Amino acid sequence: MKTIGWKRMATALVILLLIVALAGCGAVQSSPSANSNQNAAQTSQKGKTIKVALIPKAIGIPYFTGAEQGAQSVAAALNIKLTYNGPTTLSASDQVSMINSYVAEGYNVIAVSANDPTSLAPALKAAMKKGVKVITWDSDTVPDARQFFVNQATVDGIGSTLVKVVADHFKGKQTDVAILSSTPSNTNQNQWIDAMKKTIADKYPNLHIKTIQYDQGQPSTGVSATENIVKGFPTVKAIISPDSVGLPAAAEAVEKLGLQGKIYVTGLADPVVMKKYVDDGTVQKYVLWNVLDLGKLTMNVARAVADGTMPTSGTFKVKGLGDFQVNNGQVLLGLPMIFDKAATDKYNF
Amino acid sequence: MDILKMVNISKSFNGTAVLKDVSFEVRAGEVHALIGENGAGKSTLIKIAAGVYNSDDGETFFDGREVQIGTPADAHRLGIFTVHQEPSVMPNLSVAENVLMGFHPYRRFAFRWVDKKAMYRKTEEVFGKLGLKMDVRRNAGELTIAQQQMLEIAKALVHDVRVLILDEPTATLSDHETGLLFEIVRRLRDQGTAVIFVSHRLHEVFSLSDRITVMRDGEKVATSVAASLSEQELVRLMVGRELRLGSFESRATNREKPLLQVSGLSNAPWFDDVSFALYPGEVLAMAGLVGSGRTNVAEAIFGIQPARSGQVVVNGEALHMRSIKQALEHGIAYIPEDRHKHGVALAMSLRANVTLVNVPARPRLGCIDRRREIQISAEAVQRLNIKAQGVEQPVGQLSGGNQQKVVLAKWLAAGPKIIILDEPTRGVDVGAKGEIHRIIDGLAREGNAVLVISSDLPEILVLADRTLVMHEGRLVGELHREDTSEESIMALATGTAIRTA
Amino acid sequence: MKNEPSLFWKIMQSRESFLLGLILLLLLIMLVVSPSFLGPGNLMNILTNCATVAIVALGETIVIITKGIDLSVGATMGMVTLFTGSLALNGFPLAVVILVAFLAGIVAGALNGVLISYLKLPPIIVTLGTLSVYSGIMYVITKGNWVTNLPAGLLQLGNFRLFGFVPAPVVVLVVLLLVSTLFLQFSIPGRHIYAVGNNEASARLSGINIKRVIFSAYLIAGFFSAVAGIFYVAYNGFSTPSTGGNMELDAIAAAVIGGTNVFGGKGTPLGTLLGAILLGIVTGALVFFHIPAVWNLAVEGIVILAAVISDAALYRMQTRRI
Amino acid sequence: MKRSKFFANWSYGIIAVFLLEMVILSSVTPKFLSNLLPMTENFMPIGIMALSMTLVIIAGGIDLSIGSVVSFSGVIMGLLWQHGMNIWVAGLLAVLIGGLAGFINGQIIVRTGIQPLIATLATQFIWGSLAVVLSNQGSIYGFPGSFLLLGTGFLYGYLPVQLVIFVVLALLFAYLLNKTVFGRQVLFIGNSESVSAYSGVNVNRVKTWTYVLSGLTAGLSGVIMGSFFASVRGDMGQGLELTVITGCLVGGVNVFGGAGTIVGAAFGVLLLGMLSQGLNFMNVSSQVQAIITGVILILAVAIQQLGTIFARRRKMTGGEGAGKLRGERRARVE
Repeated sequence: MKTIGWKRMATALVILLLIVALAGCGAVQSSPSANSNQNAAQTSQKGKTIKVALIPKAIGIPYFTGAEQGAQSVAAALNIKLTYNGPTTLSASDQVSMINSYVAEGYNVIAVSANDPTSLAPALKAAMKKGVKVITWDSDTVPDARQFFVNQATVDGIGSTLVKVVADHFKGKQTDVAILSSTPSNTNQNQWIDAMKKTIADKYPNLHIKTIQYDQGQPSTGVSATENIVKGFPTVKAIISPDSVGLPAAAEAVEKLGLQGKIYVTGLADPVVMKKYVDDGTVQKYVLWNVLDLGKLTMNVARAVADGTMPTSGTFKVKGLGDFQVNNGQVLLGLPMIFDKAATDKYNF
Repeated sequence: MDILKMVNISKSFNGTAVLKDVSFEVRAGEVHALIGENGAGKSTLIKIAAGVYNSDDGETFFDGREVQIGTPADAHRLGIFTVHQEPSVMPNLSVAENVLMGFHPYRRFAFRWVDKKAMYRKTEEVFGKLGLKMDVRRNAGELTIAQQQMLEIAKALVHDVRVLILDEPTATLSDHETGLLFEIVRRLRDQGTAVIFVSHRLHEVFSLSDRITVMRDGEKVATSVAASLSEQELVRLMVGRELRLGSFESRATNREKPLLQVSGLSNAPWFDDVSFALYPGEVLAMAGLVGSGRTNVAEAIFGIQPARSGQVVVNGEALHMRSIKQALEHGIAYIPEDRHKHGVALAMSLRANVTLVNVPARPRLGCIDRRREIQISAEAVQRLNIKAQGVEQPVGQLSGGNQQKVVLAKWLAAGPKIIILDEPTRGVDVGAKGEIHRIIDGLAREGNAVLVISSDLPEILVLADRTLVMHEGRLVGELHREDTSEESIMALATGTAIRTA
Repeated sequence: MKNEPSLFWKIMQSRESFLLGLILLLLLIMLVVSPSFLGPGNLMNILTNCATVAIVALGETIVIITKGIDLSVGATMGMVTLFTGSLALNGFPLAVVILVAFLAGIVAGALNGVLISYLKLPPIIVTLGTLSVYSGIMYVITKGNWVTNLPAGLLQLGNFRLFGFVPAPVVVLVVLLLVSTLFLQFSIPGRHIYAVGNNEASARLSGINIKRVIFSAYLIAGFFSAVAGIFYVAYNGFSTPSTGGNMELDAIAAAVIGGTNVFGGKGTPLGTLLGAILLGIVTGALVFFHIPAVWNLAVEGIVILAAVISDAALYRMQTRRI
Repeated sequence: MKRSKFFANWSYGIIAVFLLEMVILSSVTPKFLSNLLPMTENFMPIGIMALSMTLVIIAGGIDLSIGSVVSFSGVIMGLLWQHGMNIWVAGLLAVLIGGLAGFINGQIIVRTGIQPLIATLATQFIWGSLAVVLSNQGSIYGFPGSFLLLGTGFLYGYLPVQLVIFVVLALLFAYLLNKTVFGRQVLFIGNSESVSAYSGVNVNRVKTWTYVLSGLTAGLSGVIMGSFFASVRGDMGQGLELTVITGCLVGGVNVFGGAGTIVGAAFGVLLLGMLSQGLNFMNVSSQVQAIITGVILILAVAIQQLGTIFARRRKMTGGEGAGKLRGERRARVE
């Protein structure tokens, strides 16, 4: 073994890379020059059929399926050709890949519920540069990466409502609370948890968050995590799960342990999933908003943006849906609703 | 009377005829040897008998009735069993389970349940029949090669074995173990079993068999009673010409300064306090039973399996014996015993194999110099007379002897001064064997130091200037050329010499 | 040259007793630190929580013993949960639901088996492919919806308690453990599975139908996944199209910790169960020690490494002794 | 066995299939062709990692930890930058951290002798967990604009920088595998580790290097993805390893080691990546895409398997050696 070629190879590899990097620097631009503005930017699409891509955080979640139903129900009337598709896992990079495809394919409007506020920004900005209208719904990106955000409820609103449900139940008593989130890296969950912490610090010093556990998006993991919470933190009297897998799983576990009424369970989830637990009294109140309306509103905003008639501030009137406040690019659906048994029976998403 | 009779068997693989109209039969109570060079077709013939291959043409009769042996299971049903050259055990299963796999004794309780007690009892009985003591509950992976070989025979004995096929069973065995095996085979023969014995070792063939069938190039050359043949005749029949292991003229060895000096090398329990010197221009043989520690000593010198104490000095410089690389840098080459496991990568080309140890590379960027590579391998093909279609042919397509030459070529390409060969001609046919012996002789004459580890006593007698004998991990004797004989080596190797001394 | 191994070595050699010792040690530590951990209900909980993974892992173990690997077990289980749930929701009688669910698992396993044994494709590739296919089918079955608000019959199946305190998944787990142990240790086809994993060539020469053995191993894995799936949805009360994601990794981890050798031929159902329990206890213990749950996966990784490295080290020490 | 030859053929086959795919997709969706180059940006990190994964698999290993290493090194880069380090220096350090993670994988595997599948599964959990913890469960963003060009920039206005990096690395890796001593040793180790060891090849070192390269490319991918997404997250690489491995296998890399080409792996990734983009164009939903990917993987390997069998039938000559080898192949295949 006289020659140890690969040692040099490694060096050569690094050097070559550097050369390429340096040589490239001067000539690099931020967008391809060949095919920009292919969608004839700035022209109004008024009266024409527009293609809208409605991208959820992930497919296979009733919440988003509900929004899709809402969107589908108004698409035809708005002269919208609607495509609903998203990644199978909560992946920002898969969303970027889809956004790029849809932009290239010539969609007029991209409406996305972002898995991450920043990761999608470059792709969305590039889309806007090409004249594609970008709106976010359900979950926002950084403001400069989209034109409008259809906001079903603010982060603070959700956080404070969730805490309020618990605080109202315990009425000032010292209470230990546990949180069951989806995954440690889920941005929305973490934002809501932060908002909850803030609300507790500001208004409800009697509540104490003892632990945060994760269901990893799996019902069984949610059930066992709840059981572990109950055993490992015997003082915990309330579980908040701002996750639509976590809440039914927590309810299921509490039911199994026979602790209905002893441990208060609430969180964010869809009525259709919660029906059973509300019916048998394990869960009394939980938080959500009208997801169908969210889908409908998003479609209306998409149409208005494409037509160039969307006000950045003021009131956005939608026939049959109502008037919505628009504030600096944020279209507010309304406040989060607290669902009880009656409301649960009323909705089907 | 003939138990198994195969008539006009033909077989070809992808258009190449491997067997042409071969007829062969074996009687109850006889050992029928089947010999021939590699490629003569004997393996194919016994595999057809064992149901591994199916013949293209020809009939097979068993007990006078025509039979179809389509699968190994068919063969087993008839009582035809094969003991292979390399025992192939299931290492994590008990000896008993290995022996009875496929034929578990069972009790019916809704389903068939393995009857472990019966399984152990039955296996113990079988080993009893063989006259062997064996813990049948032990995992087969813990057995020595020889014990595993016995296990293979036991597998056959569980059944009513009518025809026992031994496919080079002694290749991995020491002479002592071989003796034990032959005793068992003779006992079986006396009980009426028909034995087909395939071997390269002619003296074994003569000592064991009643009749001999010689094959060459896919055809049967002759069948005759063993006693009526001489060894020379047999070799002539096999290769189609007169050929014998020629001896070599004595070599001029420079005994002033050893090239390799081994002192006090120990690695219990494999070997202990091994010391010897190896001089330029000599062939030193190392004899001993399998498991006596010869290979371990070689691997220690080469840095594969470091010794715990002792010293290896090459040309006055001590090795730390921890890396193959250092051994290489000191000009040591080791041609290992197991060709397929350690010698050649079968799917790779002859060229890549030959240049593996010392890939010719351009100094810049470590780029392989392909032209040099082709040149080196082409030279090796010529020098060692390797029969191949070209240097790009995958080594797996070559015959065993030629594969062994590729291993040699690989090491010679590195330009070693000290060459250690471990069983260099195992599983190699007679013709190639002679060639390899000439190569070894040539290496020594060029002034290299050669150490040959061999269980093949005639080979040692032909090659060695001196012979070291190991017994149970210790060096028990050194024989000079004039004192070397099969008897003197065996006396030392089996320990009888020590006891009498 | 061989001495009889001492009792210590014998115990260490047996993976099961080694793991059992480790588990007892962990429990002892827990007892000292936090006595409430050892309440009878809690131990049963731990067992219940790892039951699904353990059932899937039992099937995986059988596949690994044949020197294969099945990456699709999690997806198969998830698929079955959705089949079961959808059928039950559509009002089919429980018997039909269960039958179809079994069938779904068996068909999934059989497809793996056919591709691997009869078409001779590498197991890791085939099951990586079917992992994609089966999880894609999951979305197709329900069009993205969850199965929830299940009929009482199915829920009762998942929530009955034997003698009033042994939950259904544990009962099923114990039954399957016994069945698979009996099958692997004492039935003839079971021994053939070990034979194939140990030495395929030798097994063939013993007259064993290799293809059939390998095929049946994947079939069994599919069946076990189906059982796990039925009880998963019946016990947890709902399921989503991503149920079972990454469960194959946990199943492989449990099997490997339990001493199943990925080179084939070695492993027992009991070892696998103990491996799953060890993982379950460690996860539970993290909560008790109030360690943030973000570390869960890291600890699981460390347990896997510790288990396989200790196994390798023990093996080396043992062989050095001889 | 002409296995190596055949797999070389497979890499031509995969190029043909790739071109066919291009033709079909561009005829079905007219806008596909005009967006060809920019679209590659969506999966170039996968391609980059497939290059080194090819070496790992050829040497008989597998690396399941790369997805987590992507996240881990990306997060490290983000943290270093947040603490005031120049982003390029931070990126370079992140790549090296990736290499270190690979080195640890390699050392665990060669020193303990445990299966790569298991070892890297465990480190996948560990690195992934650490990445999430370090990122403080959120994303790190706000990188300078010049850095973002690495992932989103275009050379001369039409060549994506990512694609350029990939092509340069692909050429380097092809050179590494085919023309250098290291590459030769990787191939030999995959064919027979013991033969290589007995021939003086430092098997442990070569194997470790394959994992180091794997870690380095994963680190680089983390940096590029950080630039492409203008942010880094603790879960940004999650699940990438399976896509990378799928690309390699579709590209004809033998999962048992010993055979495979860089060209094949590169086009395997391109094939799958472009397919996914094209299916997005055609409004095919993600679940159907998953099914299609799975079927393609199995088909690709099945076709190779059939090809090897035919090749063997054609090429096999007689002789004892050949017969013996055939027996062995049978033993393994059946």
